Amino acid sequence: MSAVAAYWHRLTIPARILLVGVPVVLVVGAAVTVGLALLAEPLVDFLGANMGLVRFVVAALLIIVVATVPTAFVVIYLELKVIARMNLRVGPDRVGPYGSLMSVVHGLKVLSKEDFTPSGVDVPVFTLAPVAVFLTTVMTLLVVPFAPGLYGQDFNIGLLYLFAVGGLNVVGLMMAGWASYNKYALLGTLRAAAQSISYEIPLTLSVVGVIILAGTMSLNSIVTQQAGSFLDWNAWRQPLGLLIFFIAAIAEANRTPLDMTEADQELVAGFATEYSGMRFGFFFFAEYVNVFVVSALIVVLFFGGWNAPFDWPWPVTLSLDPGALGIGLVFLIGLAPVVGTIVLGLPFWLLSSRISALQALVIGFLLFNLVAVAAVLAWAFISFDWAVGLAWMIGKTFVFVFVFVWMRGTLPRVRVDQLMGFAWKWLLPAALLNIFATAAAVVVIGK
Amino acid sequence: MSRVPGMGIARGMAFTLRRFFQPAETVRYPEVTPEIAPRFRGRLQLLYDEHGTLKCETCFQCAQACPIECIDMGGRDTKDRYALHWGAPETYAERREESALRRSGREVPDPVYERFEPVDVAAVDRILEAHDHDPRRMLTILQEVQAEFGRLPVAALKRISFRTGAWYAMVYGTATYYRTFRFERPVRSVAVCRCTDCLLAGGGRLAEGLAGGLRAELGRRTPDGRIAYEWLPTHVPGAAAPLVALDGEPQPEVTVRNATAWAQALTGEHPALRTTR
Amino acid sequence: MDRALKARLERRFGDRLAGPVRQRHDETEIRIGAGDVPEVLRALHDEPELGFTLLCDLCGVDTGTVMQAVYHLWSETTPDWLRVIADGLPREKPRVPSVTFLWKGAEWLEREAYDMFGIVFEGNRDLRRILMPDDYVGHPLRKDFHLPDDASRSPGGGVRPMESPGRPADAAETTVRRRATAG
Amino acid sequence: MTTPTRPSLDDPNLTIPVDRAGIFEPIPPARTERQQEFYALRDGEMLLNLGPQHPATHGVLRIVLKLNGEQVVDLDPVIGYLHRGVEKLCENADYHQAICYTDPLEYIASLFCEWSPVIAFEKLLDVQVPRRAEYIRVLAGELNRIASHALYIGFFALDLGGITPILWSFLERDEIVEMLTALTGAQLLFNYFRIGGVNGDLNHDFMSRLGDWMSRAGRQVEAGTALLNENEILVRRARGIGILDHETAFRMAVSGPNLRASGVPLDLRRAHPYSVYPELDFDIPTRSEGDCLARYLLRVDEIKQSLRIIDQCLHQMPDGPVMARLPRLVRPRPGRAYAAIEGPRGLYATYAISDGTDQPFRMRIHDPSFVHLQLLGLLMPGNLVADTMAINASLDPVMGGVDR
Repeated sequence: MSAVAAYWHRLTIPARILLVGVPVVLVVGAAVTVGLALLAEPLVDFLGANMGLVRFVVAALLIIVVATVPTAFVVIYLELKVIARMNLRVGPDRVGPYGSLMSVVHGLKVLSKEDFTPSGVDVPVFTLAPVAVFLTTVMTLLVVPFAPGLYGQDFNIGLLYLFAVGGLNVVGLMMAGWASYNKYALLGTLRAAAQSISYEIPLTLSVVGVIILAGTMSLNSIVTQQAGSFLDWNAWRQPLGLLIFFIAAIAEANRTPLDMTEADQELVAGFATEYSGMRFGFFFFAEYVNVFVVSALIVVLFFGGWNAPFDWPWPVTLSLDPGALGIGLVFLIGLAPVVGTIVLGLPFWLLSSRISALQALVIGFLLFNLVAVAAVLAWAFISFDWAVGLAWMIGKTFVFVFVFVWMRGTLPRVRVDQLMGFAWKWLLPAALLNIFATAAAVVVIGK
Repeated sequence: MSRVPGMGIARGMAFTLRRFFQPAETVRYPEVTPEIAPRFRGRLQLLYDEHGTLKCETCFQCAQACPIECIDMGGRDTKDRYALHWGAPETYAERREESALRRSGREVPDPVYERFEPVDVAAVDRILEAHDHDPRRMLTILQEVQAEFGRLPVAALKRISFRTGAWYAMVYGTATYYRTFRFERPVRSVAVCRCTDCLLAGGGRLAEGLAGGLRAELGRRTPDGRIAYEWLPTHVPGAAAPLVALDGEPQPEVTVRNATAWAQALTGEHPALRTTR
Repeated sequence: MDRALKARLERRFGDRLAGPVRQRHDETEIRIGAGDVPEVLRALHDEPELGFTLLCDLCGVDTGTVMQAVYHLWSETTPDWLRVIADGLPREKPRVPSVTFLWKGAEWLEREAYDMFGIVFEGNRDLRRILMPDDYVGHPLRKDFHLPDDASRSPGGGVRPMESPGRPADAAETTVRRRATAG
Repeated sequence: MTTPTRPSLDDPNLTIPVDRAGIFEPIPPARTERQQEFYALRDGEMLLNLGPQHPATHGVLRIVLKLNGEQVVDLDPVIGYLHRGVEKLCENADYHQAICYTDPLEYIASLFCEWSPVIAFEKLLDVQVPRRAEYIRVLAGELNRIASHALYIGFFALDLGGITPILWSFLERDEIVEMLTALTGAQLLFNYFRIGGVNGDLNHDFMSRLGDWMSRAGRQVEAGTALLNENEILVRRARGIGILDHETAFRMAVSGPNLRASGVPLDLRRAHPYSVYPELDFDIPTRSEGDCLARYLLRVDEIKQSLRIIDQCLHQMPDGPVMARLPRLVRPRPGRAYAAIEGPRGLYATYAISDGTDQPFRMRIHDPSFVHLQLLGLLMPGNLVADTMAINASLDPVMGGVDR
């Protein structure tokens, strides 16, 4: 025994890990394989039985991995660049073309920074707070329909779910502010709580008009009801609702001029004062993803979601059935690259004496790839409505993201009491007025 | 504020949007260097003369004139005898731990008397007392110190600057400015004549005696390097043979017999210069 | 130089003045005892023919022999600056009444004078250090304050008399003697 | 008077209570009654350390706020973090070097920090400054005033949350600083005013830059004000906040724009003319409200007046020498001199005592920011934390000048 202990102590840490880990992995792997082999059939049946759950989980994973981080990167870069241009600065222009990789580098920096935990904080809460904030923000993305058939889940209470999860956001903020044992954080948290409570109400009420018109809370069907030209959008039927929703959305996303929670001139960084490293990065990401979500919501509710602003001639019935080609398909797939390469490369070889045949072929091959990709994309764009929808949706959303950044670049910050007063004295009555007006109109005019 | 609520905000937004499309005023520094006014005083530079040697002779006059003591220099002194420093102690490795000691409040061994060849500062203090530690009488103080030691030991200069409160650069600048001050010990020359009649008169044995007394070969220096033992180029006209010259002065009293004793007496001169450890 | 102001001051404060009213360039200077500060300054501030409403500066001075509290006043009745010197405060335990009852803004200026010279302004309800840290020992601007200084202690830089470290025996005396002529 | 002793962290007697560790340093033992009443917390009140490292305190200012919720009950500014003992240093430098020491006192308007000591030394020496030098001083000084006010406007907006105007005002300031570099030879601490004149005459480089700038002077600042003055958010935040009436202003020994914003047309350039200002024609803008907005708008008006003064200087600039004849080492007769000038922040004053040596025996430097910072304790209580920023920014303190 002592010999074993002595041997164990002579091992390096990696060696110990391997020594223990490899057998464990083998055993567990074997067990899993056997288990799957035994349970395969019922498992498949179960998954097949409730596809919605599968779709939900997959969509969640996809959104977290694929959607949020790149989106946040793009929004951050947009903010850096746009505000810089409004300040007559250049903004980031060193990393990548036009500094487009700046936010990526920011992310790396944040990752590589020390994850510091100050003395006196409530460690578990302090650690969980960024996760809570980030997750609640990401969860809101699940029900946002980006294109026909391209959404995480289509609840029939989608809007309700949105506001519920979005409201959970403030819980994370409160955890952060309370746990970090710092007065700035505390003040920022209390502001955040008060603000989100005050602005949830006009936010929700301003949408009631839309719900009345649509007769449903499912975002998907709200969008589909706005199909047609841009005259069919809710923005025309609900201008007041749009205004209220926009203002309340600014407050919900904690953006200037209503960013009370981290008013960096007053409370140093608000609830995030004590955070550093990737924990701060989570707050950062959450904020910008939030901006994206809110803009997407504005688009979905008032600007027709993925619908094109004018009657787009689609779906084009492009009767292109690969199966019809039969054996020709094989030839096509087999010969197209060769022929395309030669055909596209030939002119270079003929026109320039300095280009050898090999170089010409390489150029031709590259060009062919470009052409092929372009062709496939065009085909998809014309024949798959989701591609068009996605393009329109993203485009509209980023218009509103730009508006948010634009406001941040322009406006000073309002004071807390003014903020509250505005919410309760102006937005709330206006929202109620909007509801009554809409209801009356529906009753009088009818659908 | 305009009457329409939100009008100012809208106007401001329009304004920033216009700015958004204006060209940026940024100067991309490494690629584009802004032209700096010819009057700009900001650049510190060391000038080289036409032979490519540094013009700065480390006299510290600039450093002491700098009101905010931002000039911070170190180097060899003009005759390349020892290293000089001007500036914050932290700048120089050999003084870092010293200032660290001082900041920690402990007793600091003052390096002034250790780095250079030590002399007995009592003599310096006596002179300073006589002059009331007045830096404005620096010239006379230095003259008296030189009269005392036959030269200006660096340790003495440090002591003077430490006691009078004059910057070391002032003291050192004054000392290097006047030709009468010297930092080395005076090298005295003991010369024997090698002309025929001196040799006939026993110059050879005289030379050996001197060599024994000075503990130096002919043409070499004494071990402490203060006396050069050489031969006269020409016989001093009218001097008796064999001829020994001290600093070119014929020494008729030196004979073959007392040569060694005289040389030994010569080597032991200037008691003040004897190092006191 | 405003002769009329001189006449006015002499007529008004003839008995209180410790020394003649001096005038040079655009400055008029009167010296009073520390005890007279409240009355004189109140009169200067309140009486319409004087009307020195603006306190331009308040500072302490250490002449090497005595301490002074110096007030500079501005009035629209005269083109001159008025300098009121509360003279002859003892170097140890200098005390002078505060003028915060006239100019509340003098509070910090008095705090600074206390911080730098140790002049105690009676009646200033917040008299503590302002520029120096709370636990600091000594009053830096006094003439007998010696500042330990690394650079000056180092072999490269000499030691100026005002800043002798463990102080050579004669530095302070020579300093004060050489400068005691002023003030 | 011995060497100072500071407590060191490895001192066993130095203990920081655990319950306060990480929030704020232990409450100091009360030395005065004022401190006692300040640090006695009623329930519902808490102390908040604003600074020394805080984005919105200009420089290293620490304000201990006593808050009730978000409302400021009382506050205790703690200054001295930037204290360099300039007065002591000046006593150990000769007269020319003393000017360099006063230079970095206020790094935003350095020329005004040089101006008052220079005038004081000239009084001590009975030097007559050439008129051309005086005009050049006024010209450079007004340029520097514009630069300072431009920065003020930007920072005022910044502390209220608007992040754009500050960069525009920096554009304006940058051009002026480039000009002054061409004239004085330094970017920030122009050590330009000398006893008996100025260091160097106007040169072509400066004049060309100035002429180029005068054509579009104040463009960026006007842009910023166009963005701000009409903005409801800013106006609502600044109007009626931190009101200072003129009796209180006099009692607080306030001077400069903060005084004029309270309706007192007191400008030393008129009230106590010191240079060639009597020969120049300009107005003294005043505002009656005395709140943050008034203080902000007053600066905007002063920029216009400064432009007028610059224009007149360029037209009336006489020819002649720019330095009086003086020995290298000046030894004024024993005496006292006081000189005060009107700077962008108020009254900069120097009280110099000469003892006949080549070093000033005592050199007192009065900086307006130091006096104005007291107003915080007067104006802030009752306002919200957000307003502390507005008030602090509108008073425009420069900590370099406050701490000296």
